[in-house]
Formats: sequence, structure tokens, C-alpha cells
Amino acid sequence: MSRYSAFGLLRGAFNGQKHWQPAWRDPEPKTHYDIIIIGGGGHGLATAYYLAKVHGLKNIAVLEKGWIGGGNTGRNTTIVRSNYRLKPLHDLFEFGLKMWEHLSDELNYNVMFSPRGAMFLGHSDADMTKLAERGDAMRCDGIDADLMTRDEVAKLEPLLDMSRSARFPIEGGLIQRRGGTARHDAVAWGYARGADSLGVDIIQKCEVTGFIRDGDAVVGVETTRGRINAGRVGICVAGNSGHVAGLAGIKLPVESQTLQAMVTEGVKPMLNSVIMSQSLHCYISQSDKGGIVFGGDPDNWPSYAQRGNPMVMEHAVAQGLALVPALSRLRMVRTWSGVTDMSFDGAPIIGETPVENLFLNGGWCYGGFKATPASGWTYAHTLATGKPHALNAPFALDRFERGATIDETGTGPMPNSR
Amino acid sequence: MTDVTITLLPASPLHALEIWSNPASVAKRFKAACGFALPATGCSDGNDKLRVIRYEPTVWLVEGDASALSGILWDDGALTAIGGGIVRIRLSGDGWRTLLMEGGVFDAESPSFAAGCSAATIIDHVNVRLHVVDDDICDAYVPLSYSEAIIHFWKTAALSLAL
Amino acid sequence: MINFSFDGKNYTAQKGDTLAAALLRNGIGLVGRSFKYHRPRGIMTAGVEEPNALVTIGEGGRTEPNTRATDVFVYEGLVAKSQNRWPNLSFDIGAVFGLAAPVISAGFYYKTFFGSAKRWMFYEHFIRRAAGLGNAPTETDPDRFSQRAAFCDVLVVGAGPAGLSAALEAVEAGKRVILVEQDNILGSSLIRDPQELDGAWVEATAERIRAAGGRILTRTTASGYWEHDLVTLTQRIAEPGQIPLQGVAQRLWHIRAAKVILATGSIERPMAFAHNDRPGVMLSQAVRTYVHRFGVVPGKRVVIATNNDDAYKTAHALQAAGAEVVAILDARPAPAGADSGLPVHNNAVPLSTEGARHCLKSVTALVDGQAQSWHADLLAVSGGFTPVVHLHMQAGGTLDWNDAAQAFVPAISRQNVTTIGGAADPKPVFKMVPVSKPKKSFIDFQNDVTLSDVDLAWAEGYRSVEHLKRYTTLGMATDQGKLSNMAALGRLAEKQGVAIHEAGLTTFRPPYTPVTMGLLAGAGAKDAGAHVRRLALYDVHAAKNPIWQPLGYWFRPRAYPAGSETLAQAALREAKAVRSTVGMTDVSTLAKFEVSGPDAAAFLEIICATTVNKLAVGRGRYTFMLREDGFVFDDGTVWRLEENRYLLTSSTGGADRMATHISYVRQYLCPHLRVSAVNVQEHYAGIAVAGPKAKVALSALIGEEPPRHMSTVPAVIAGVPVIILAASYSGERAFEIYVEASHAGAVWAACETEVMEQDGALYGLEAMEFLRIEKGHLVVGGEVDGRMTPHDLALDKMLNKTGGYVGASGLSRPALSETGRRQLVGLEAIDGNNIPEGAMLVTHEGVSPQGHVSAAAFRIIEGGSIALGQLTDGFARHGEELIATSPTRGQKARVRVVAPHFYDTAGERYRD
Amino acid sequence: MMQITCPHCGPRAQAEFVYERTVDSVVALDASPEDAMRTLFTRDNPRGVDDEIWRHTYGCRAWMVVTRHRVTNEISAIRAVGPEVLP
Repeated sequence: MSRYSAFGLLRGAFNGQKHWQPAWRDPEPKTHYDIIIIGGGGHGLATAYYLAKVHGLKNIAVLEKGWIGGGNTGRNTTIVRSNYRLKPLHDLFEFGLKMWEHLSDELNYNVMFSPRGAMFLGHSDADMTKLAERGDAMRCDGIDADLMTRDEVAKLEPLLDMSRSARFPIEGGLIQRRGGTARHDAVAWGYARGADSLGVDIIQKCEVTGFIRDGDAVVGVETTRGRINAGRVGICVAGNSGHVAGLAGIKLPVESQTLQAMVTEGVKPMLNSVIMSQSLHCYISQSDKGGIVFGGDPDNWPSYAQRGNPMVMEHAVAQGLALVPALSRLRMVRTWSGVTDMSFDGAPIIGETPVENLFLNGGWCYGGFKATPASGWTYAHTLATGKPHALNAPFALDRFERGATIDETGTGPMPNSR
Repeated sequence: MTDVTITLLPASPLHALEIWSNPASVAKRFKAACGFALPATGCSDGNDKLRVIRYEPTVWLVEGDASALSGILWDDGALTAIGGGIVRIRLSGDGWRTLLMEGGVFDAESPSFAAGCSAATIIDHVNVRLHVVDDDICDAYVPLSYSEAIIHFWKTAALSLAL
Repeated sequence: MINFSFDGKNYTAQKGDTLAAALLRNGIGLVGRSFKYHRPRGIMTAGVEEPNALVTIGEGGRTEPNTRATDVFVYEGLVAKSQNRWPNLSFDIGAVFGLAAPVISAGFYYKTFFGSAKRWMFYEHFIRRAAGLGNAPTETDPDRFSQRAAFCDVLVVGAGPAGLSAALEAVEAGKRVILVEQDNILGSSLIRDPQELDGAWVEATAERIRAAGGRILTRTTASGYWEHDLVTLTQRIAEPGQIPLQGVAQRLWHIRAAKVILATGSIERPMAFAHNDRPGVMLSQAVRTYVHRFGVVPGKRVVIATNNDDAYKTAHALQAAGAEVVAILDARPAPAGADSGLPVHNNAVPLSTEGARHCLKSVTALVDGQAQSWHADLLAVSGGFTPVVHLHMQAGGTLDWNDAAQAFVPAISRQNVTTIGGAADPKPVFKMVPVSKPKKSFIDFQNDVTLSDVDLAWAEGYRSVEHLKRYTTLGMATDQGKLSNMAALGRLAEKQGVAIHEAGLTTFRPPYTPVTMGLLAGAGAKDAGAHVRRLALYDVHAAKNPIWQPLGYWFRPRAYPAGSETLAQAALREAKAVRSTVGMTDVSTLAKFEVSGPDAAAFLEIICATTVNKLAVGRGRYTFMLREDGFVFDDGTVWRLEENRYLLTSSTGGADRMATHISYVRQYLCPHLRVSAVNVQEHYAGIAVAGPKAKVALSALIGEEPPRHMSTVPAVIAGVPVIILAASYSGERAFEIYVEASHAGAVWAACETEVMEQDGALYGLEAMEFLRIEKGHLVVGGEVDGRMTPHDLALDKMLNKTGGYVGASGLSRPALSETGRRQLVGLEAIDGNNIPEGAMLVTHEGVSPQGHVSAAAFRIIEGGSIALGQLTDGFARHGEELIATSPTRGQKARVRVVAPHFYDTAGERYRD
Repeated sequence: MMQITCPHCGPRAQAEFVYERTVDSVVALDASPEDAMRTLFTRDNPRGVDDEIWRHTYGCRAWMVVTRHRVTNEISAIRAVGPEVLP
């Protein structure tokens, strides 16, 4: 693997950048791997990377039905934060956030993690109390969170509508200064390049079509590129979790829904942080290319269509404009949709399944991108040892039947009420 | 061509008539008591004293004097007063159809949505029940709490209908 | 003559000019700067595909950055500014990025700027400033945006000859027809080539369509094709930056069509050769448009490069307009173009252009393998035609490869859509492979992506077309790859050694052209699409100038300050009035359901987790509801008004959710029950009268003995029929009066008179919160947070022992009865500090919390901070001391865990 | 935005409807606790056709079962549910 550096780029100036090698190989699948990860998104690739790097495993494959990073890794709003109210969630995401801070160096691939601050706006005293509660929960567990006054919010984001007559007047905010955004594609590519260099086979255009069983245990997978045997198999396919688990006869507590996001034409810097709201369901940030990236609610009905819905989009834009009126004359240039596996408490599922040697990492709803490093790390631990890491132990699949759900919003099992 | 006038109608007794069993028998008793039939979904019937508009499969909106109904329901249905929560707004002028397309999703411009027709839909986030009174009159029944907002929306939209 | 300005200088335009036409008319060739290298750019097209000529139009809140000069019609006073340049357009410091191009090739960001995240943010600061094209407005948009629905049998997109004919045919067959055209006049290709059909034909056809009832929308773009033949149209009523006549700048149409006909034509392709981005290089059909439509001849000495016949029309048009066509470079071998009477060179492809001071000076081409140059000030290029298949693909359709045209054409349609005209049947072209040096051969002009960037991405393994796009940013600019996609696919295919259609294809998603955000928001931009819900008694409250508090979409009085009282002072005074005399408050927003019928009690015993059927007529009781998973999700009261008629109340915030739940249970789970459950939340306004003098006040109001606690009677107040419920949330003897909302004003006034008679006060939500906390009553959204079981909230003794209610099964899950659960507790401060609401409960500093403060208040009469909270195994920890700490507010209090009732634990105040 | 043909009102915009849950996740009132929790917490969630419960919330407020393909959004059947209805 040729190392990436400014010097390398300078050298390239004299050879037309011809010295760069492919970032990852294009190997033929072997007949057997110790561990197969189904799904070449950020989480799957990160898992493979940590299996090789931390657990020293060498014979690993990532099977991707399309092209790596083509699922939700490439279809999100790139937000990275750990500001959750409930302890199992903020512990997991905080573990990830700490990894983000060094990920570019770790991977020798600039993932452009930009901790410009992730801010929740509060629109009433009640909102501010809820934000304080969230911040206090985080602070007591050693995670940064600061309440902001109206003036501080206005100073950070001068284009917010700070008028008292606004429909959702801004009373203040809660900021996690270490939160921010990252370049989503780079995360997949960086992990892929890192994993590949450690010997992981990344096999694209290889769709898993079935599981090979020996009694109660999974011993391999059928794919569009033939049968591949495996010691352990890890599912890591986001919106397709239900589909792939179904191939093994497992019904999951997830429902796949569409989440759409959009971006405007690029403009000079106008927003400085990631803006979210306690009362509204939109999140706004500005990309390095200048586009305003917008996200809203999921579509709230099941779908695998990867197509959005105009009414949901229009509602998200209305909310955004109510907060930042200056966005009105910008133009939405591109939309995209991801299929999210909405779990029945809003929290991910990482751990064992009822089928021996088969593991699951899914149920990330629409919050998986930020967890990529932590998800990979804990899932790698689980796959390597057969047992969950302390961080993902609360996120076991059997928590639903046991009643130990991790319900951040307190809305219960129906994903459409989340 | 796109004129529309928006006026508030005075409060009137409104009831929800719900039939949970033996609908055909209730309908027979209704016709005997009131002189007209219980209308089909999407339709209204009645007279100046009593008008019945069907918006739901098992529920009719009863406008006016409902006293004749309590005796015919037996154990097959119930009458519940709901008028306090509903504001009646009259849209008059030939522009009412165009107006209803603003912020709407229902085909109020369809020629088949004619006098005696009713429909429930959503306009500018407000659930609205429509009743076509005449070619150039449509009454809207809207929730009291949203009536201010929808009237403001309609009055604003009415300014630029012709564009 | 129309006056407009560009970069502060005044110019004039002709009526009907686009800004691009007007700039060319005034001899302005340099219009903008590219995104990455800040290269000087001119006008390349005459349509929405324009990648280069982006300007900022308008002023103040109407400023529209990144507006294509080819897609704005000049109006009197139009103000245009070039963008992405400093200090000015012809001298732009940012052009140094061009010098660095060999270093900052595709993907260079990924390979450098390592170190800490803070360090990346330092670099990022400069990268962000250099990127981003125009400046966003900073003021609020003064205009409105309309959203309108329409339905039709046939929607025709594109008013060229094919679209006009299709629309006419449909409308004359009696269909409801809508024809949309993105231009401001009809005709499309006929405007560019008016010789092909009688010009009057367009007008006559349009007239026939209108006469037969068809609707024609110009300046309207079909931008999105969604599910079930829903097409969104964006209509410009005013031009960018223009003051709209009736306040509406644009309209978004949601069209539901039974059938959609796409007559969207095609977009001409550029060619890839060195310095093909120079001002003075223009697409051939665009040149013809400027000549024929606008009467503007964009060059005097013109070279034309083509691989098809169409460009010869451009040559003739230019000649007719007095320009000199010095060479036609036809990529096809002889005899293509031989009989055209023009200086045709066959087997000729452009290699590069040369220029000076942002103008084209000469063109070099490879003719039969030999380089040859011509002096020229305009190079018209036609690299073939790309059918506009965006909407077809958005609708889920597939594409076929048309080898003769070297283009993708619509194949299978998934929805009720067909494509006709040039979009279905593009003109044949000669297949070309770029021969020039890849480095300055641009394919994505706006984002400065060259053939060498594609080559680099390929070499580095970014070989799927989606990886290529993302790695190079190709097709990600405001033109959305309309000109670049095919060139990139061609290069990718070349690298792979496969045919273009085997190289892959990116999917098209909405929008076809960028859509103004304000238009998407519509009226919702003002209130986030969430109307405030107005109280029936709004005017009564407003007259008293209360402090308002949002609660869901409602706003309710939070307190009624007297004189200069603060919120806290007013609320305490109001709460004291309730404790000592009497208070009244508006509780109209509570959810209310009237449940009637022989099976009403049975139905309520499914909804409620408590017993109902033992309730006597005229009595009521507290109740709560579980979700199916066993957690408490709402609470309220249930009242038996008559033998078969009940009133159920529940929380304001959960009202809509409860309405849905009740309907689901009734209609889906229990269709056989003889019951009617009607939502009467808004039918009844509610007034609560509470306090030791409440009974006296109520006696005076109703003229009889008021009902005892948890009883109900019908009554009349001020001549208005009401229902009296003797229920208490405050902990005092209290009554809720329900009255038909349209008559609530009179009842409120009568109550207020009587309350004031007893030295009482109005009270708002803040005092209500104080009162209920002191009494230890729950609030949904506070203590009832969706994660608590009946046992956690100490409600389990009230559960219906016979089960049968929703949620009974969920309660049986093991984790719901394990130790270590959060349980409801009371907290009282023991260090004189106020307990911060929302604070964490810790045993000592530095350890993880074991609970939190869900609500905090004061002992209303005696003073002293008290609170309700959730604490791990809290029931067994009464007496324990903890710290309630709020690091984000720098507040803390030492607290003692106590029972969650601070007032009248025996309930003596309810007794008469 | 789909178009859903309400059994009572005819074709209407999806904006008038609210999705509730799939038919296979309806917890019967008399289900055993084990069955109830299995039903509540697991789904077929097929990448294909499923039976879904929708409500015409902003129209006639009736419930219905919509048979829909989750990838193509093709609706192959819709049936009314609820008490007996007068035609």
C-alpha cells in the first residue's frame, strides 16, 4: 500500500499522479474464510479492518452485493455525535466519537472529520430542561455537552431566525463541540483500503443468496459467485437486515423504511455547525463543497425502494426554513434515500443470533453512520470471540423478548412513532 | 373567473351519528323518521332543517335538529354532539375549486365533485371536510383549533389564484 | 429595450432575451469562474444544462446564487453578479488553484491534511471559503411560494413539435390535459429551427389545446417523477430576483396523472479536448438558438466540430447571419458533409484551443492524423445528443443502448409513462474517442473534472461508476452531470475495454433541475408546517396578557402576571391561591373521548389498564393506559355519564396518539363491539376550578350542591349546559367544567366572577405544575416517559386483575420485573439549594447517574425545594441522601429520597 | 407519494393516509404472552409483497389492509376492515 501524504501528491505533480496504486484489490473469492462479513458498507468494512488489525485474523472476506459504500454509508447526512440521553447509547457512540478523532491518521486516509459542533436547538423552557437533562446525563458520564444561551446560539449561527415571534423561537441550545461531520464515502474507502492492506478480501458484486447449515450452525453462504464456507458469518447489511436474516430463517425486530436526505447547490460558508432541533425533525449542516445538507424524518412506512417521497421532503424543508430563513432561495440539487432498518426501540442490535455461528449487526435506524468505528470495533470483538464487548452487550437481539429495550425516545415498539 | 369569498357560518348543532350494527335496519328507520335516506359515502342528503353528510363508512355528520334521531337508533348506534369543535366556513364564488387545490391533495376540480358531494381531505396540514352546496358554494368543516390558520391560508392564497 | 446590470455595469437587453443572450449581445464572453480551479468560463449552452455561466441574480432576500444565465429572462432592473472570484471576474486570485492542478487532482483531499481533527478544521476553513460558488442571501425572503395540486388524464412534458401534437391529440379526444414547458415560450426545437415547421403552427396548436380545455403551463419544469404517476412541477411566476406582481414568486405543482407523455427532447453533448472549457467554445445548437431566437451572433470567425449532421444547420445559420465559417471539423470519414458547400474536413477532431484574455483565438484539430489550426473566435461543438430520460428513470424505467445515436434511450416503463420525439429517438452520430491530452480535457466543466481525473480514479480502483462519480465529484455540480455523464461513461468503458452500456449507469433521482428551497417549503416556511392550535378561549386569555407556553402545537397560558411580577412570582401567587382560596384554569386541551353503546365498558376495559365496569353512573376514577409492550403511555380519568355513555380524558400531548390507538382497537381489533368512541377533544372546552373555596364557588354557579369528589353531574352555568366532573389534579377539592366550546366564553366569565368573589385567582401551567408535583401526580412526558411500567410508577395495585387490557402480555416479560429498574421517588432538598429539574441523581460526584429529576418545584405554602424523580430501585431507598447535579448549569442540591407525595397524603382535602 | 384507493372514498393521495403496522404484527387481544411478544417484536419485513394496515386518517378515518410491494410500491389489493357498513 502506497502511503498517502502531501509529499506523495507533490511527487505526483511530476508524473501526472501515475504512481498511485488501487486502493483495494479485486480478488476472486476463496472457498473458505474464517469469518465472512455480509455487507461492504462502512460498518462491515470497519469490522473487517478491526478483525484484522486488533484480533490478528487473516482469513476474512467482506461480501458486497453491489459496490462498497453504496448503501447507507453513501446515503446519509454525515453527522457524527454522541449526544444521547441513555447511557448504553452515549457510551457506545462516545467510544466511536473518540475513534473518529484519530481515524484519518489511523487509516492514512483523510475522512475529513470536522468537529465543528453538533447543536440541538431548544424552543421553549421545557425543551431547554430536556436538553439540560440530556447534557447532564452525558456530562456525568464524561462526555462533553454545553448548554448555550440564545446569544451564544445567535453568535455561532447568525442566520438562525432568533425572533421571538418565530413559530419555534430559539431559547438556546445544547452543543457537543466535539461532534460534527465527516466525508461519508471516505470512511468506507479508508476502511476498505486499510482492511485490504491487512489481507482482507473485499469482494464486490457478490450477493449472498442463502446460508449453508450444518445442523443448527451456519457453515457458509451461497452467493452469486458460488458457495463460500465460513467459520463465522456476520450480517451487516443495514436496511436489508430483515431480508438477509430471513435467508437464515430469522425474523427480526426491524422494519425497513426509507430515509431521504438532500443537498442544495453550493454556496460560500453560511452555516458553521450541525444544527438539530429538540422540537423539529430536521438536521442541517454545510458540506465542504458548500452545499447545505438536509435530513428529516424517515418516511414512516415500510419500503426498500431507495426512493424518497415529496411530501416528507417538503415537510423537512419547511422545518429547516423556519429555522434558517436565508435558505429560501437556495436550490435543492440532489436527493438520495437510504433503506434504514428501524428497530423496535430505536437502538441498534449487535450480537449473537439464535443460529450458531451467525451474528447480526443492524437495527441502526437512521443513526448508523456516526457509529461506524464503534460498530466495527465491537462487532469485530463479538465475531472474533463469539461474545459481545461490554459496549454492545446491552444491544443483544433478545432484549426485546426480555423487555430490556433501550428506548431513547420512549415511543415504544412501533418504528413509525419514533 | 377565480373569485372566491371566504365567510364564517354561524355555529350550528352538529352531531356524529355512528351505526355499529344492523345498518340496513337503522337506515330503514331513519328514512321513515326523516323522509330521506341515509346518504352513501361521499354524499349528503336532507333539507334546511336537517342535513346529513356522510364522511365515514359508519359515521354521518348531522347538521341541524337531531332530535328525531335518538328514537331510531335502538342499540345499533349512538349520537354524539361534536359541534363545539367544528367551525363551518363557506367558500363562495366560482374560484372555490381552484382555492381548494392550493396546499391540497384532493381533486376538487373534478366535474364529478358536484353539488351534494362530500369529501374529507387534508389541506395545508389541516383535516378539512368539504360539502358542495351548489356550483359556486362549497362549505368546509374544520377543527376549531385550526380554523384561524386555515382561514389565513385561504385568504392569502385567494390573493393570487389567477396566476 | 430592457435595462439590467452585470457586475455593477449597466447594459440593455432586448425583450425576450435570456441573461446569456443579453450578455452575448453586449459582447460579454467571460461570465463566471469554475468551482475548483477558478478557470475563466463563458456561456456554453442556451438551456438548463449550462455548467459555466452561473451568476447571482437579485438583491436582498430575493438573491438567487448560482443562477444559470441561460435560464433567466431579463427584466427591467435585473441585477446580476459574477461569483466565485476575488477581487473581480477577469482577475481572480483563486485562479492559483489552477496552477496547483497537477497536485490537487481527483481525490487529493483524501491523501493529505493528516493530523488531529483540529488541524483538518484549519485546512478546511480555507477549503470551504474557496469552494461554494455564490453567496447565499442573509435576509428573509419577502415573497411567497404556492403549492397546488392538479389532476389530469394526460400530462405532456415538453412543448416541442412532439409534445404539442400529443397534447392536442389527447385534449381533442376529451381528456383532461396539462402541457408543461420549461421555456417561457412554446415550440422548443422549433424556436431554434423555425424553418422546420410553420411558426404559426405552434401558436395555432396551443390555441386549439386551450380551446378544448387543456391547460398549458410555461416556465414550468417537470422536476420530479414520484410514485404512482405523481409529477412535481416547478413554475416560475416571477424570474429570479424579480419582484412578483401578486407576491407569489413560484408555484410547486403536484400533478397526479393517469398517463404521462415525455417529449423532453435531448441535450447536445460537448467533446473532450484540451482547453475545451474556454469562453468561446459553445454547443452547436446553442449557437443556432442565439442566432435564430435572439438574433445574436456569438462569433465572427467560427470553427464547427461535429460528429453528426445537425451541426451543418448551425453553419448555415451562422453564414446567413453574416459570420464566417472557417472550418467544419467532421469526425466522420468522407463523404459526410461533402455536399454542404462548406469548408468541411472529414476525419477531423479538435485537439485543443488557444486563447488570450479569456477569449478564444484559435482551434487546433487533428485532420487525417495531421494537426492543423484555424484562427477563430467561436468554436461550435456537437458531440451527439443525450436524450432527456431523467423523468423516465425517476419513474423506475429502464434504458436501452442505441448504438447509432451512441445514447441511452427509454426501454421499459414501470409507471404509466411513455417517451416520444427526440428523447425516444435521438439522431445518429459517429462514435468518437477522445484523442487529446486528458489533463485539460474537461468533462465536468463546473467541477473541473478532466479525463485525467477519470483515469486516475480508475487506476486507484474507483471503478464502479458510482465510485468514480464520488471520487472525482463528476456530475455532482449544479448541472447534475447533464453534459458530463456520457463522456465519463465513455472513458470508463474505454478503460474497461467494454461497450458503454456495459460500463454501468448512474440512476437519476429528482430533481431534474435544481428546485428553490422556499418553493419546497411553501407556506410551511413560516410555521414549519405546524400550525399553532388555538384555544377556544384564546381571546379571553389574550386580553389578560399571560405568559404563553407551547404544549404540543397548542399555546396555553403559563401564568398571568400581575403588574411587574416575574413568571416565578406570578406562578407562586397563583398556586398559593389554589391552596388557600380558589383558582381557575383552562384545561380545554385535554384529550376527551365520548364512548357510548352497550359495549362501552367492555371497550374501555381494553383501552384502560384499570377496571371500569364497576363504576356507578355518575362516578369517575383515575385510569392509565399501557402500550402493547406493557409500558405506561398515558393516563387520565374515566367517567360514567349515563348507563351506556362514558367520558374518557387523557393527556394533551398524547391526544392524537390516543385517538389513533382508540380507533385502531375499536375498528381493527374489536369491530364486533357495539360501541361508538368519538373524539370530543375540541367539542368541549374545559375549565378547572380548584381550591378550598371551589365548592362554594361552584355551588353559587350551579345553584345546587356540587358533586362529591370523583362524581359527575350535568348542570347549567350562565344558561349553558355543562358537565361537572369533581376531579383534582392540584390536590385540592376541585371541579372540571366541560362546556361546548362555542359557548365557553360565557361559562368562563361566570366562573371568573365567582372565583374572584372568593378572593381567588386565575392560574396557568406553571402553577399547575407546582401543585401537581407537590401532590405527587404524574405527567405524561415527565414521570411517564414511555420507559416506565405500572409498577415503576407505583400504579400496579390499580391494574385490572382480570387482565384483558392492551399491554397485559407485555408486562409479563422478565426484565420488567427485575431489580435495578428506575422507580418513581420523591426528593427533597436538604441543603437549602433548589433541585435543578432534569438533574442527574448520583451517590457522589464522578460516578454514573442512578436516576434523574423529572420535575422540580417548591412546597407552595411552607417553601423548600421538592421534586419527583426516577431512581434505580428507588422504592427501597427512601431516606437515602443523594446529589442532584446538573453540570451543564453548574447547579446541584443535596437531596433526600422520600415518598412522591408532599401534600395531603391522606387525601383529606378532597372531603367536604 | 403513492395513490391509495380507499375502499370507501376511491383513489386518494397518500398524504391522507397513515401507516399503522403490518397484518402479521397485529397482537390479538387473546394472544398468549409469548405469542403476543413474538408478534409484536418480529416481522417478516419482506423485500417484496406484504399486507399492511393503513388508515385513511385525513379522509374517512377508516382502516384497511393494503397489499403492497415494498420495492415497486405496486398495490395489488386493498380491503376494508371494521364494522359492517351501510352501502
